[in-house]
Amino acid sequence: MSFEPKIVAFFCNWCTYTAADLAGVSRLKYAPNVRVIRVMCSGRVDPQFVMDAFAKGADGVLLGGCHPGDCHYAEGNYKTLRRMRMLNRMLKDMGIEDGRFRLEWISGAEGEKVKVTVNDMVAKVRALGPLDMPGKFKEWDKEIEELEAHVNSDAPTEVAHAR
Amino acid sequence: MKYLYFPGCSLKGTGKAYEESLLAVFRALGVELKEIDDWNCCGATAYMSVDEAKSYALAGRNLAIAEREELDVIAPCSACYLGLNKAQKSLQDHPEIRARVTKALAAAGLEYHGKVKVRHPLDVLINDVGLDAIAKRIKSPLKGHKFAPYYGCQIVRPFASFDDQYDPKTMDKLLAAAGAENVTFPLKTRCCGGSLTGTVPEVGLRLAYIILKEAKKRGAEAVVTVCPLCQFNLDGYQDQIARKFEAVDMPVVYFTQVLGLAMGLSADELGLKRSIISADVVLAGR
Amino acid sequence: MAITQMMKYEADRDADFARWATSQTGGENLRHCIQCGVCSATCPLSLYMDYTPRRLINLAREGFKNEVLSSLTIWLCASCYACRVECPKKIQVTDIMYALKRRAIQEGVYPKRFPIPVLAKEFGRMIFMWGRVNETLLVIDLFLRTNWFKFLSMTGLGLNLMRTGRMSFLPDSIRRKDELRKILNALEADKTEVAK
Amino acid sequence: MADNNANKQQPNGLPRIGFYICHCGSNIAGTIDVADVAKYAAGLPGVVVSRDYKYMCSDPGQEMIAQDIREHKLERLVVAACSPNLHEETFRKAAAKGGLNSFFFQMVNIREHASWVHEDKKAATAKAKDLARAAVYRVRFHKALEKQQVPVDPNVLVVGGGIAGIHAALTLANAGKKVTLVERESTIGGHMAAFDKTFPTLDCAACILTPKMSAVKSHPNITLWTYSEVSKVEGYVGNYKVTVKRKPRYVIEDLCVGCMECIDACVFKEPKFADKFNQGLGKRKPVYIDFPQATPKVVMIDPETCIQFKTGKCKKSCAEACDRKAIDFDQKEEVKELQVGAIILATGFKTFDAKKEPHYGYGKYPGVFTALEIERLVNASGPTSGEVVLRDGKHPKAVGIIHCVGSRDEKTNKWCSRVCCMYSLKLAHLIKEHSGAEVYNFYIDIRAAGKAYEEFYDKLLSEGVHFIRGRVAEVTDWAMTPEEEGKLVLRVEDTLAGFVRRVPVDMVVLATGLEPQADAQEVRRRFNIGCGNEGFFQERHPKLAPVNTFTDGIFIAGACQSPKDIPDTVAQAGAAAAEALVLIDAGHVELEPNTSHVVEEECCGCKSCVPLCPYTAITFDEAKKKAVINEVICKGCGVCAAACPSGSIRQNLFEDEEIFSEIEGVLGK
Repeated sequence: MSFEPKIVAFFCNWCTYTAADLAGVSRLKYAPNVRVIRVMCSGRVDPQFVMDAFAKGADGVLLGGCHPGDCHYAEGNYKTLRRMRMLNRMLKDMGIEDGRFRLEWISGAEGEKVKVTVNDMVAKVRALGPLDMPGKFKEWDKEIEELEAHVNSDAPTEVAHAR
Repeated sequence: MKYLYFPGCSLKGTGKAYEESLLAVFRALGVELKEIDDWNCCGATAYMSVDEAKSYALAGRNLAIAEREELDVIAPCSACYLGLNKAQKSLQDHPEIRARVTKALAAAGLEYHGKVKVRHPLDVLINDVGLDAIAKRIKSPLKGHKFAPYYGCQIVRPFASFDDQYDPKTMDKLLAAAGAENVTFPLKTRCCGGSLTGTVPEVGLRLAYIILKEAKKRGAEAVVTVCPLCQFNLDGYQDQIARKFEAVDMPVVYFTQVLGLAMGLSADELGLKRSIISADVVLAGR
Repeated sequence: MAITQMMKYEADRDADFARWATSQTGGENLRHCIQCGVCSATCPLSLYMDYTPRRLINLAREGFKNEVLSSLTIWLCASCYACRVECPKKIQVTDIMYALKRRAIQEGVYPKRFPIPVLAKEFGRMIFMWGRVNETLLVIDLFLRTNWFKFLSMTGLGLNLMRTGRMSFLPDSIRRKDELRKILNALEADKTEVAK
Repeated sequence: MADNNANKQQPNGLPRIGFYICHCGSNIAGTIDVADVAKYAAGLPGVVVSRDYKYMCSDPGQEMIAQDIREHKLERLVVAACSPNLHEETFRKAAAKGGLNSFFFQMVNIREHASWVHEDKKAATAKAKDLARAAVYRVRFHKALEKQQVPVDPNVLVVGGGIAGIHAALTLANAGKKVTLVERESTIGGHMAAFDKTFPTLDCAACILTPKMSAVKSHPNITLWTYSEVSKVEGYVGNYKVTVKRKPRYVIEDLCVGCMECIDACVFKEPKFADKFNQGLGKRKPVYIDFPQATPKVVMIDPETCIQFKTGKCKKSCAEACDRKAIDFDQKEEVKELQVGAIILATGFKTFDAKKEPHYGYGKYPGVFTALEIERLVNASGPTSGEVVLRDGKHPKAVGIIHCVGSRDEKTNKWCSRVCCMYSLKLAHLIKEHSGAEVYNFYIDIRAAGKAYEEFYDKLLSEGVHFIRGRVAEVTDWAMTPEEEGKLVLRVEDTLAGFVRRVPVDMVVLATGLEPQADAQEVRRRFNIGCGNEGFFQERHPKLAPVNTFTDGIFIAGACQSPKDIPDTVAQAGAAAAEALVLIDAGHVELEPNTSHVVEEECCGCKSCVPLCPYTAITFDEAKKKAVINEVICKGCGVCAAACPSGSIRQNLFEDEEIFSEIEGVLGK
């Protein structure tokens, strides 16, 4: 079976979540890989949520908010933008590829854009393959354990000090 | 200023006067035109009816050769202008066409990356050379001459990139700069009949007749065109039009010929003797 | 006056043809046509057509293949693109006409007395041979193959062209003919591959 | 209904959760295996009841939930059904009915977000399970909350004085509410005031509109501010603070009685300037009144054309002529503030600019008119006193009306403007009646869906008006035949006949479509509402909440929401007024308790949250060195909660552990 990516989405209540509702009402069809978590404003999305989603096994994270200038809460989405730019840099440093995290402005009228965005993102993440952070964590843990065991057997006192 | 020049088959045949006048005018303006090395037929309209991909590939070979020079291409023939631009757009918009054409070009060791800009001489004259620079070169303005500016179809449709699709004005501006008067001509962009004038004359002739008749009615002494096929249809078939409808006796010249005259170039240099319906009226006063 | 039956049965429709038409480049919007007729109204040649472009679009999307492919309409299109820029549904009518011409040539159902398909074919042959088109030779060739009688009516034009030095009987050829043929042959091979 | 409800014991003190999944007929069950999801949910930690049911939102569905809460001592509730935007409130009430705090509930959207958008049944079912699991994980952390009640200011603001705004204002005023009606132009009446007759009854627009206009002016409950614009809106449902700019008209409204002596006295002896109300077909002086029934009946001075404003050297004969001294050349813009509980936007439409279809020759051939121009031409009080004449004064013998100009066209506006067919029929009738000309309608489809509309079409057919089905390609002046000489020729395919026709006429009428106002985007931002892709204001629900917006307390009516005719506009204005009354008469609103608060002992006093709040709800207590959130001002976006480095800010309903558990849930096994 081909790889089906798991994508966690955070949609703001007023624009993108409504747009996803509209996509539903309009019976637009899109890939079933996205799981939407509703927040009132994209500005509520703490970068930790994104990191946590990756850490718990998401292959991609999509964040949807109102268009700049259209935020229901005046300017929450500008704050989102600022934060997510920073987050992008961190993700890159962690070796999480471009395209796994995506920020999109989708207004309440843009059901079609939900469809296009989701389909496009699923296709791109599918091409990137599984991220599997939980698996990587396990590997790293194992490596560290091994290292620890190795170090402990070699020079226990010194390393204990270093730690 | 330097451009690549894609003459196309017509400018080497029935449209010789267009090539002669175009080269003369550009030379006089100090703009260098370099003919694309070993260019082939653009693919044009007729070939599209035979094979879509081949038509694009023909254009593709020309574009690939042109791309090496990193210069904009000037295509004076409307069919070539559209053919090359359409290929450009299709290669850009349709990945499957691009894939097929790329593969075919590769078979001949060619490659194309989509970087060439194909432009019409009107576009270059107005937007690159500029009306001011042209006005400075006008030595003997065509005072008192009245023309019907006729653009035909394929330079404004379907891609109206440098002029208005319904009411193009670039040639009007050039003719005005040359000192001539433009008549209001509502048939500016109507089809001349294209290849139908030759293949189904009973149909094509009427289209040419309508354009000539209206130009006459509006008081034009000549129709000024930008396309070798338009010129051929409107100029070459007037005896048959006379037999089928009525004699119109309307000279049909290229805008480059008119511009050249105003710039002081000779009628011979500009190929004005090549008109079937004598264009002597345009020469009056010089 | 011959009496013909005008009614059509559902069996007269060719659903595959309709699907083919809507899958052609430019035909994507065919199904959106609202039959406003602006294509026909703006067309400088619709006055001679047996089916106006609007009717042809409807016939094509409904799958009336015979009517479409045997119509004069597709051969009377001069590719002036007026319909395409006017269409309120952005249907690329001109490109659909091209696709229909190709299909008609392929299926050999075009009107034989009509020289346009012959012109198109000759055009293709000439390009394969020389890489460029010599209009004089093309026209002579055309009339000899279709209606050499009509050729006589054109002699006046021919003489005029000769007089003004606009006629040439020598084919103009490109230098690297093999390069061009490789391209065209590659596409030919590609096509057979696709067909397989 | 599967039985997944063996009496289960609750391990390790998890709250007892009830899970319900709705079939929604076949809307959900057609794609998602609901029984399978219910069975799956039954095995999730904490779930003691799991059921699927045909229609959860029905009375028996809700009753079942309430009963289960009591019987199974449920402490949390999860319902997987449609969008929370539709039925969250329904199930919150069901929870309350069973004796559970409403906010111990979480809704799962498996219709709009799953069954309607996916075709693969297996994948859709898997998705439903993931979402269900996330809700079950999340709901454990929910807290008991109470909705906050705030009083509603009983006053209403109506923006736009066309027929929609007039009707809404009068309805509210008649119900005893104080209304302020703000209109941008110098008079109310809007487009309708410019119309001659109205379809399909052909009753005169002025006769039915002007009584309503004067009723607005004289109503004790209505404050009318014309030549004014709303510049700022602050606050929230029930408590809006609105700033209105009153532009100077250089005439003191309270003093002017509309005698128009000043107009007679103006140094311009003849009217010289294009008269906007008459679509430029008539002329006016620099001091003018739009039309005799303008409301308020107060003159205006146009500083662009008035000599006093341009040179400062006029003898000011207008001011001299006014014995009430109403003319004030030094009048300045005034800024007013209002407190209102609800706002109705009735800002109307604009017509398509016919110059954007250059092939129809508007602005090029003098014989081409827009429909609005013809409305003025056929109007007895218009510039020609109702005579249908061309710009050169000649009478047209043949008139062509082109439908769908700027409608049903991907190049301009995609939508059908809904009114053009009918107003074209009306104009065809009036032109024929006033001039006896041959009238041709060029249409794509005749849309006569309305009470007595088809009958009106039938009447026109019987009057001998020509109907040619086809979109006109071009209006041109090149002639092919002698009878076309000197005429405007329309090229069109008569699609019913199947051939192209050329129809020569003297006058062309362009039935221009309806568009959003040019500043619709600015206005909607000012009022914090949305616009659809076309640019019309977005209603909360296309069917069930057509006059509500996504911002509570702000309603929309008339053509600002989408093109509509007068009957529909008036109906919608009435509906908007009723919605506003519902809000006001309740006396208070309940606000979602999703506000944020600071857990004082965890706050480190870094102040990073303070500047983030767009509503300045966060202040800093310098004595305690802690941030404080005013929950009355807080609107619940959660921006501060996301930014707080110590995690001391919590947003109700969206607390960190709620979201983290939801993430774990959607990704868990």
